[in-house]
Amino acid sequence: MAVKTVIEALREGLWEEMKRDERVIVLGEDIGIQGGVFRLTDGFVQEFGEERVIDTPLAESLIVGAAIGAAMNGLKPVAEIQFADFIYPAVDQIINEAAKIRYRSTSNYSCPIVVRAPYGGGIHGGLYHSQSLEALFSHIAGLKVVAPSTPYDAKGLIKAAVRDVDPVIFLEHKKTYRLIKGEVPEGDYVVPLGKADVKRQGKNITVVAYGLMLHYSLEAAEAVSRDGIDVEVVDLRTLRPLDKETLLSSVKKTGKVIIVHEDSKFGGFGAELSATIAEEAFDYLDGPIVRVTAPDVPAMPYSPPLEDYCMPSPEKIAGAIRQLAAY
Amino acid sequence: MAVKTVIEALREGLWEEMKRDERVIVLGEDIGIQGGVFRLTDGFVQEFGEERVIDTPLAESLIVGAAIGAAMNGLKPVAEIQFADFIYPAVDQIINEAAKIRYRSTSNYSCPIVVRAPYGGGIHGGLYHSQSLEALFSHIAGLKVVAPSTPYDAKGLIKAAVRDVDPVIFLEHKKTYRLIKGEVPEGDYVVPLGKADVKRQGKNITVVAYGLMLHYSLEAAEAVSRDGIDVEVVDLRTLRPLDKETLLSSVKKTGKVIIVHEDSKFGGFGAELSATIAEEAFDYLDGPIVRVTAPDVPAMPYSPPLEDYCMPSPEKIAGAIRQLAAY
Amino acid sequence: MAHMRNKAESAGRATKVKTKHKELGLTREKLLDMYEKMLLPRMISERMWRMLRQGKLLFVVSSEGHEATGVGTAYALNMGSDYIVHYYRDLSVVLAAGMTVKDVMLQVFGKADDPSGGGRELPGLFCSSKLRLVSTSSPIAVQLPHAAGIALASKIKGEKIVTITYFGDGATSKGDFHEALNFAGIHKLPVIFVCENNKYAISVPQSKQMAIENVADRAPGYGFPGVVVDGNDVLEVYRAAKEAVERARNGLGPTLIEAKTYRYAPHTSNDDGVRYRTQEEIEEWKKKDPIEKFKQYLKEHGILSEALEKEIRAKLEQQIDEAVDFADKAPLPKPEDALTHVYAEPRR
Amino acid sequence: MAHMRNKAESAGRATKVKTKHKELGLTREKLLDMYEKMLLPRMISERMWRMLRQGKLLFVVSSEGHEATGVGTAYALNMGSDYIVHYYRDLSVVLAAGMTVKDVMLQVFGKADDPSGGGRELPGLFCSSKLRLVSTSSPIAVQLPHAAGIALASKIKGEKIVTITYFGDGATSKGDFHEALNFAGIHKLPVIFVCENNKYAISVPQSKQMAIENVADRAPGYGFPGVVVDGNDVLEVYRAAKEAVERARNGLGPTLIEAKTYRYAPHTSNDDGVRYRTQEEIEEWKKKDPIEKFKQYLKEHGILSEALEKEIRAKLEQQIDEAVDFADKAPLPKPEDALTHVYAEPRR
Ligand SMILES: Cc1ncc(C[n+]2csc(CCOP(=O)(O)OP(=O)(O)O)c2C)c(N)n1
Ligand SMILES: Cc1ncc(C[n+]2csc(CCOP(=O)(O)OP(=O)(O)O)c2C)c(N)n1
Ligand SMILES: [Mg+2]
Ligand SMILES: [Mg+2]
Repeated sequence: MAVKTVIEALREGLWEEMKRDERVIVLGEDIGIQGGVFRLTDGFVQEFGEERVIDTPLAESLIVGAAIGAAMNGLKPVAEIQFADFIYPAVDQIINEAAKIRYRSTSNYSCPIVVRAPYGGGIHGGLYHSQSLEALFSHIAGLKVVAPSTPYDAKGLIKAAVRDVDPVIFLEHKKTYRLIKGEVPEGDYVVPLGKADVKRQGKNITVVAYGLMLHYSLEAAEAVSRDGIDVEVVDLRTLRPLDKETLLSSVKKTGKVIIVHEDSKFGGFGAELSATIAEEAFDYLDGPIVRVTAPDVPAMPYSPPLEDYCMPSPEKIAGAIRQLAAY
Repeated sequence: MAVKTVIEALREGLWEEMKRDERVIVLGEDIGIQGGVFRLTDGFVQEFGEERVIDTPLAESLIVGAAIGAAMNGLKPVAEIQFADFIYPAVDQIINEAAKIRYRSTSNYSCPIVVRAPYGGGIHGGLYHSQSLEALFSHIAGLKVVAPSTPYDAKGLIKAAVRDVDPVIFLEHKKTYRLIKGEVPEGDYVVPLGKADVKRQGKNITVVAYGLMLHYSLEAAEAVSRDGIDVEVVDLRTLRPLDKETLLSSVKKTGKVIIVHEDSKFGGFGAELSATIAEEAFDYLDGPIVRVTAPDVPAMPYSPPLEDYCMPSPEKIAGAIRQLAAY
Repeated sequence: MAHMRNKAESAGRATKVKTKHKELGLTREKLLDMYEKMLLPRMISERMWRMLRQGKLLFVVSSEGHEATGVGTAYALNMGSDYIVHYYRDLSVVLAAGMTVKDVMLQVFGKADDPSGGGRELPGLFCSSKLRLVSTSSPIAVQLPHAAGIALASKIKGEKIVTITYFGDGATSKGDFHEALNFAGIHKLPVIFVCENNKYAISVPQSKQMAIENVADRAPGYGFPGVVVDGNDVLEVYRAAKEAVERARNGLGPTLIEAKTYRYAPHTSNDDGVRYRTQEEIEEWKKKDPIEKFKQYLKEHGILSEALEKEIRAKLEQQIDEAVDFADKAPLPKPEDALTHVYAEPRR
Repeated sequence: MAHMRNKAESAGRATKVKTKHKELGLTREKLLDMYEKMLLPRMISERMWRMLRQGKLLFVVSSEGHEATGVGTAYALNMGSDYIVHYYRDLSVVLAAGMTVKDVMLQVFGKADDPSGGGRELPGLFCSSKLRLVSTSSPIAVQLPHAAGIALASKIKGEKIVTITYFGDGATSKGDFHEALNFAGIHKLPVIFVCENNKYAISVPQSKQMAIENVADRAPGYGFPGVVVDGNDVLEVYRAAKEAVERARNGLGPTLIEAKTYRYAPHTSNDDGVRYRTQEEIEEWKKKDPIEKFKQYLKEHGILSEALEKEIRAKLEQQIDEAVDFADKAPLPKPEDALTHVYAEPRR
């Protein structure tokens, strides 16, 4: 198997889906001749033409709104938001429209769109090129929310998202794009939505993560294993619908859990994970449910010392693991 | 003291603030001659004139964006979003701008706006006139989020919000507007932001709520008291910054907690309450942290049986209390 | 220029009034059908207000005054293949598109068998995949990007299908209006934007919504024509819509049609509608009632008689009676039905 | 009409070229000051690219090509009392507004003493309450409603203060552009909208952004004038801005100024800038370099000599050297400073 980066895997998955199904179109800012600011759609317009690879005006609400319309008329649009930080103007279209079309019409219409958005920090992007937005979307019934961490999952999940018949918010951690490499099979395979994956088996403590933080958590697990702490690392992969079974059975096994995300803490996605566990696995818990997250500031600042302070790191995760293990 | 409704109390508070400080302006759809679709600003344009009571075009992003600009130029704008469901087009202005102006400019500029939004269901409003949006905003550092439940608090909190030097999202449960009555002092007083209030003392179980659900929780507490269950009811009043002290000390006292809100469950505001408790009061817990909420559907449907099914009720809350008490 | 047709030209046409429908290719049958489809929503609206007062309905949004705008545009379409994206003021469009009175009544009563969505949406928002009547919602202007996207898909698929979308004057202030028209202009999409300008967004008059006289004047900024039309004259509306549909179907791109009209009733049953408009203004507009105007035309041309008018009214009255009776007796949704259709049901 | 000044008129003006600055009331000192303020951002930008290659900077966004647009508009303002709402392409505006080179360098280096925000924002986004340079951000077009709101407040307070805001061609596609201009038109706000049309939104050419030739043609749809101006001719920009500022200050409402210009460098240091523009196009525009053009004018009028030019450059070079040195040595923020300024600090 070839070793690929996350962005290569995503590009390959999306390319194959466009080959497979001519109803798939992509639209967004700079995705044509520029190939996207991250080059994920490099070569797409040359292969699939300007009708299926649409450079839109700078208008996020329109990008998603037009995708919704095209989806109601039988296409399978994959909309790119250049940075997740710029998705807010489209949240009305995503939350009030895409998420509710099937529900309000009792399936007279459905809205099979994918909205891809590069998110996350640690890349000197400052306040407006580093944000994590999974809490916002994973709260919304009617949406599915995906956040892959490895190249293998990235390719399989983007294919599953394109084939899904409901709206999917597909969050790609931009720092993983070129940093994370892994084996990716040639050709077609799918990683189903709604299934978490235990990326490391362990029996003392469960660490739950996704995206870049999955890799930092694995590093931390490795570090503390030298102290004899045996950590299980659960990669959620899909945040909504949540794979409660995998999550809860890991927690029930270890009795201790640390939730890691890069977004700020208060009301972040980790809150729901914690609440689910506190409600459904309370009797199995041997300690508080701990969250390792960014501090509660409006966004991640640009200057490196400030950015570093905000980003959870393998060291911070390892510290939390050691502390909880000693509880 | 005069007995007033929630909407009368809010109107009085806002009126007094406009009298007190001529920098206060109000802007929004239909707030002038119409006095607002709920009549909260009835008579305002006659008293304060069209310069300070501005009927805007139908454009939520502009309403908040212009308020931000006016605030940066020394005014104290109170923006009305006609229904909270229609605030999504303004979330970019609220989250990316209002919440971050002080932070990104290290207080070169600040953004003292109030955004008022009637929210909540149970009024046959259907999918787009019933939504609860506190989860979205309370996640955002830089914002304050307020949700009063009684006329007394409503007047005192709106005054505190107007006087605050940072952006405040002020969520008014529209069903409480005319349903809930209570004593409201004449003249000036303030209920400080960031302080919860124990609305009923009890020792067996803590119920945490806000808005309309506070009243349903009090009803439920009354009902179960006949079964000998002594319930403490905490009214959060401000959701961000959260009064952790009041919350945690109640939980530490009772050892059992039920969180009630009208919004759907997964990733709702209750998740953060649960997570805070699971992290900071774990050792005091005698049972799972239970949430009573709407089911995980995109929004509350119109037809009465469907709406009733979605709304938490005193009966459902009482049921949950009995079950947890028996744990 | 913004206006394809100015006042002088319309006045010119008025002299040709006798041959107008022939010039437009409309037969006697078609004209009577149009008349019926204008009368029906008016009569349904009146019935709904009555039922509201009787406590049989919880909420009413009605379309009295907008009938010529709705019917004149809808009749320019190929029904069942063209896409219709309406808003809550469009009962006449919805009926013209083929919704039955029963379907309408099931919707406004919020009954289980409401084909638009099982009682989930507020009364006044309809949909049918069969009729290509697109699912729409309460938030203003969100449907405009959808219409552009539907038209984009038709263009990509190479189908000669047109999309029409409706909205009020209030909607023109929103970002989505701008973004949708701009996109449609760039790609010369087969889409028609119909602004039903009734001078108010609830209570806010046009002068507080925009600094210009005609919404249509914005079309040149998007690179396609804008037309102002008397929204109370069904034949003039039809003429403008037909031209726009032809342009769209022939790949010449979008048109913005601004139909000047008036809503007679309050905004909804939650509005008393008295603070922001004078009684005189309402009376002034009642003199221009689109149904009266069309009736006059039909009588002048010997197409409608008093007797026929009576007959039509009686027929519609009966249809409404039956539909109300049917919908009234139909079952409400089961509470736990609230949980369905969040996602596609898993295949079995 | 959209254009206050068409090509024929500008051509006509060209014959009066000798007296242009006098006609505009600009003294020799002022002209040299303007020239310096155009040269300075150019030289700073060049230095930033060099520092990027040396690994001294992490990110660069620069304004080469936009200097006439920035300086021509900014010099029409009352500095220190009028409000300036810029975007990232406006280093020339920011310097004209009174930011020092040191302040700029502290910002782009992300240092603790960066007066714009202690290193929090990406390089290129400045602010100063003292200079009335408003805090702005990366998302496109969000600042337009702010500018309208600032102008609204000035109007309400009865102050004769003008607000100017800047944005690119890309920004005109966004809803916030539409909503802000519409609102400004309704209330005749004292605000000037300056579109720096450099033909591209990153890689997306104007033809994929709008179906029209001139952004300024949208202004009539908002009820106020739109002006197209050669954005590389600082005196023509100044003329248009002065007229707009006067209009605004006298209560006559907004103006939309479209300055046609070009960015010479890639979008930012994350863009290679080669896929979407031809080398010929870039060269063509380099012939119209706004600094060269102004230099020519100043030389023709005996205001600038080679010797003076050299002197100015040397002075600026030294300023930049000193500022870079200063900023380079300045301390970075302390990590935990990230926690401050989320809310107002409690009064002590
Ligand atoms: C985004 C949004 N904001 C506010 C509302 C509340 N609202 C409902 S209808 C309406 C006025 C709409 O006016 P217009 O577009 O002219 O349509 P009309 O009702 O006059 O036909 C308003 C403000 C809404 N539905 N959506
Ligand atoms: C809302 C939003 N969407 C996307 C981006 C990413 N982005 C940054 S600059 C830019 C192009 C802006 O073009 P234009 O307005 O013409 O300004 P220019 O850079 O050409 O001066 C884009 C798409 C953004 N910053 N904000
Ligand atoms: Mg209207
Ligand atoms: Mg540009």
